[in-house]
Amino acid sequence: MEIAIPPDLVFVILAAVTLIAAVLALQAKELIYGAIALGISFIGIAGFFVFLDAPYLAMLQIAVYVGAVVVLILFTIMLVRREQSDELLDRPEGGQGAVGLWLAGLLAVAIAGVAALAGPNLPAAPPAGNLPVSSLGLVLAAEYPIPLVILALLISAALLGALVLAKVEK
Amino acid sequence: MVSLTSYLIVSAALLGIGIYGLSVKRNAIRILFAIEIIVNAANLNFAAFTRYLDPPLVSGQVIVFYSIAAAAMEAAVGLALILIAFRLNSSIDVRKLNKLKG
Amino acid sequence: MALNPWLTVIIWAIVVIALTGPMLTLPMFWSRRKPDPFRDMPFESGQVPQGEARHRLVMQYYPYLLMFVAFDVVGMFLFAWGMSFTKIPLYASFPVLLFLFLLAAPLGYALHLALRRENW
Amino acid sequence: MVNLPATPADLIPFLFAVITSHTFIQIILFPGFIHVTLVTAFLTWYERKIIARIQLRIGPLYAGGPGGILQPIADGVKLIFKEVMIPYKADKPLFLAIPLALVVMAALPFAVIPFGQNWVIANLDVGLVFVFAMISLFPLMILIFAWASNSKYPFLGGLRSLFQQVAYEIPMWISALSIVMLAGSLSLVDIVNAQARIWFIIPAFLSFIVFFISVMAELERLPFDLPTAEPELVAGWFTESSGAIFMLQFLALYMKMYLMSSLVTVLFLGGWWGPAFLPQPVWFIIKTLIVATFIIIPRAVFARIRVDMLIRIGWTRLLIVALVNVFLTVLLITSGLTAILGM
Repeated sequence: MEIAIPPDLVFVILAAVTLIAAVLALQAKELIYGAIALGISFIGIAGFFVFLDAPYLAMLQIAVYVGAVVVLILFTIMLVRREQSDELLDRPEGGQGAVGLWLAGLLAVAIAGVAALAGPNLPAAPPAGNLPVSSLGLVLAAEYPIPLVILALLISAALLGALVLAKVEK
Repeated sequence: MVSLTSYLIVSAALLGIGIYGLSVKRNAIRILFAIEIIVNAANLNFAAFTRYLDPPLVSGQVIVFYSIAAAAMEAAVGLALILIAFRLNSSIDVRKLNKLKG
Repeated sequence: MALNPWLTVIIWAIVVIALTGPMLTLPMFWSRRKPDPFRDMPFESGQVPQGEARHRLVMQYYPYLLMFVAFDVVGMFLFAWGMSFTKIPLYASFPVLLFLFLLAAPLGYALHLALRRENW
Repeated sequence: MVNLPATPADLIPFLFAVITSHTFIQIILFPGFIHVTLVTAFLTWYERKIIARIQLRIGPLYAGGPGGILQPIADGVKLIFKEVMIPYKADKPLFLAIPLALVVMAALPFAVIPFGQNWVIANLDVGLVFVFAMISLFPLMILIFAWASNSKYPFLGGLRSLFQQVAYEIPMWISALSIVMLAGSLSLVDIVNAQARIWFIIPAFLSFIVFFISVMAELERLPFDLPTAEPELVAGWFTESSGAIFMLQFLALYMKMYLMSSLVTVLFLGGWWGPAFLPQPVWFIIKTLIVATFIIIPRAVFARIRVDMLIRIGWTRLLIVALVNVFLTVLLITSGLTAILGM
């Protein structure tokens, strides 16, 4: 059975889900809903990774971001949450919202414009299947040993710091 | 096939959303959300460029790998900091965390 | 006949949602729904609930969550290395072993805290 | 290749071609939906029977068939017709959506579980990580559900469930790492194919033990069933669920049990391999049911342990053993013993 689903359609749906969820993450009244929307946005990005022939990255994205970081965020929200104060905290003061919107919109439009102008000169996609999953591990371990060790130091330092910060004081 | 430009536009839009959140929000957790969104926009760019080079280069995926790891640790430390700030100030409004101001 | 496996996964997800969704939505139509403050009360062994339900958080296990985030990342790195372990020369695996060795320090510290303090 | 129908007259041949296609049969019938729900329903009956036997009772008896085997269907029909109660001030959309999401999360990994050489819905090249990624979403869902029901028992149970699953996920991953190193692939089909000569339970026995204990804890089975401890927490995180919501959660939990049993079978017990007088999927399901039996039996035998002990065992004992096991596997492979064993 061969069903031709236009890749553009899937792409547009994915992009819409990702972007709307990202906006909701920042604008939802309840912080918990914001965190859930953030998780959905991360899953959308994972969908893009599948599209881009990087399934391992997609799984990493889901397991690390949605499975761990969003859980941590939700738990922290439940620790620091107070009824009704969240909404007041997030309302922009005065002209701040407009300025932020202008700044962000200008930046996004500028980058998107450059990308669109450069569009014809950008390379077209080579056929899929050139990036087998195992090559990722190969390159990771064989070609980038120093970043790996630096990353170990980074994780150690961050974990130690976070543990010391979160230590229950008596 | 979807062109590289569309990925770049999606990524630029995500970046814009993130910058908006960073510049407007006062709740520390929302600011963390905005940072994560920006990191994801960058990751998307790396993955897209990796895929569209001819022949494809795996190094871009490795960079995304490191970036995800670093962002996860950043979130862990950031949330621990927010927790401490809440315990000391009983608020996570970043504009009230100005005790060090001279 | 080979469909892209990811497309098959998506079809499978849609099938699951389409076939289990009715189990949740259909009972809404035929089940009797009469709002009653006593029946809708949260279950507390017959007592009237008091106070906020969402505030009893155990702070004491928070460090374990932080460790989880760190070791999630480490686990994914180890999988990427493990699937190509037999394909790369042995000396290329030494950085990964060093990586594990370096992570032993925060793990040891965390477990030291966990074992010494009775609270987490 | 099936052409989309152009005229109404083409519709019937088109539908026929779709229904008889291999992908459709796989998704709906055999490794797919009907098989998964049937075996899951069977598992609920099977568990009640086994526990009853151990405790010198009889168990389900009256619901038709031999030994009351239609009991799950009776339960399902009863639950569907019950009223769905939503507690006061609960978060309604989340309260209704999470049970469905739980079922989808439990069912999605079945797409990559190979029930036979050709009986797999989608042979992803990152299959194992896909399963783990989907399983890692469970604590999140349970936390959100516990928060949404706005009641104290579900919230406490949900938090316990979160910490327990978080504590045992990492040992589970790292013990599965040695299998990945031995097989040299993340695809579950490749992993089973690598066990044609010798099952991985022999070279990786230590990781089998760690993995099995972690699976017990992930499934919240008894010595580790703190999140649903009846004496203290009524029914844990699903105290407030009723009717169809409860049915979906129950379905998701037992589906997850079937999933984890089949994962143990794939990783350690040689998957579909067995003497040729039975077809491959039959061997697979027999092995899976044996694993499920060993997951069920402790419920009738052991007592529960304390929550801090539980979490501490996960992080101190199992994680250390799993990490040591990685080094042992490195030694095993580099010393050439695996070549002698014929792998």
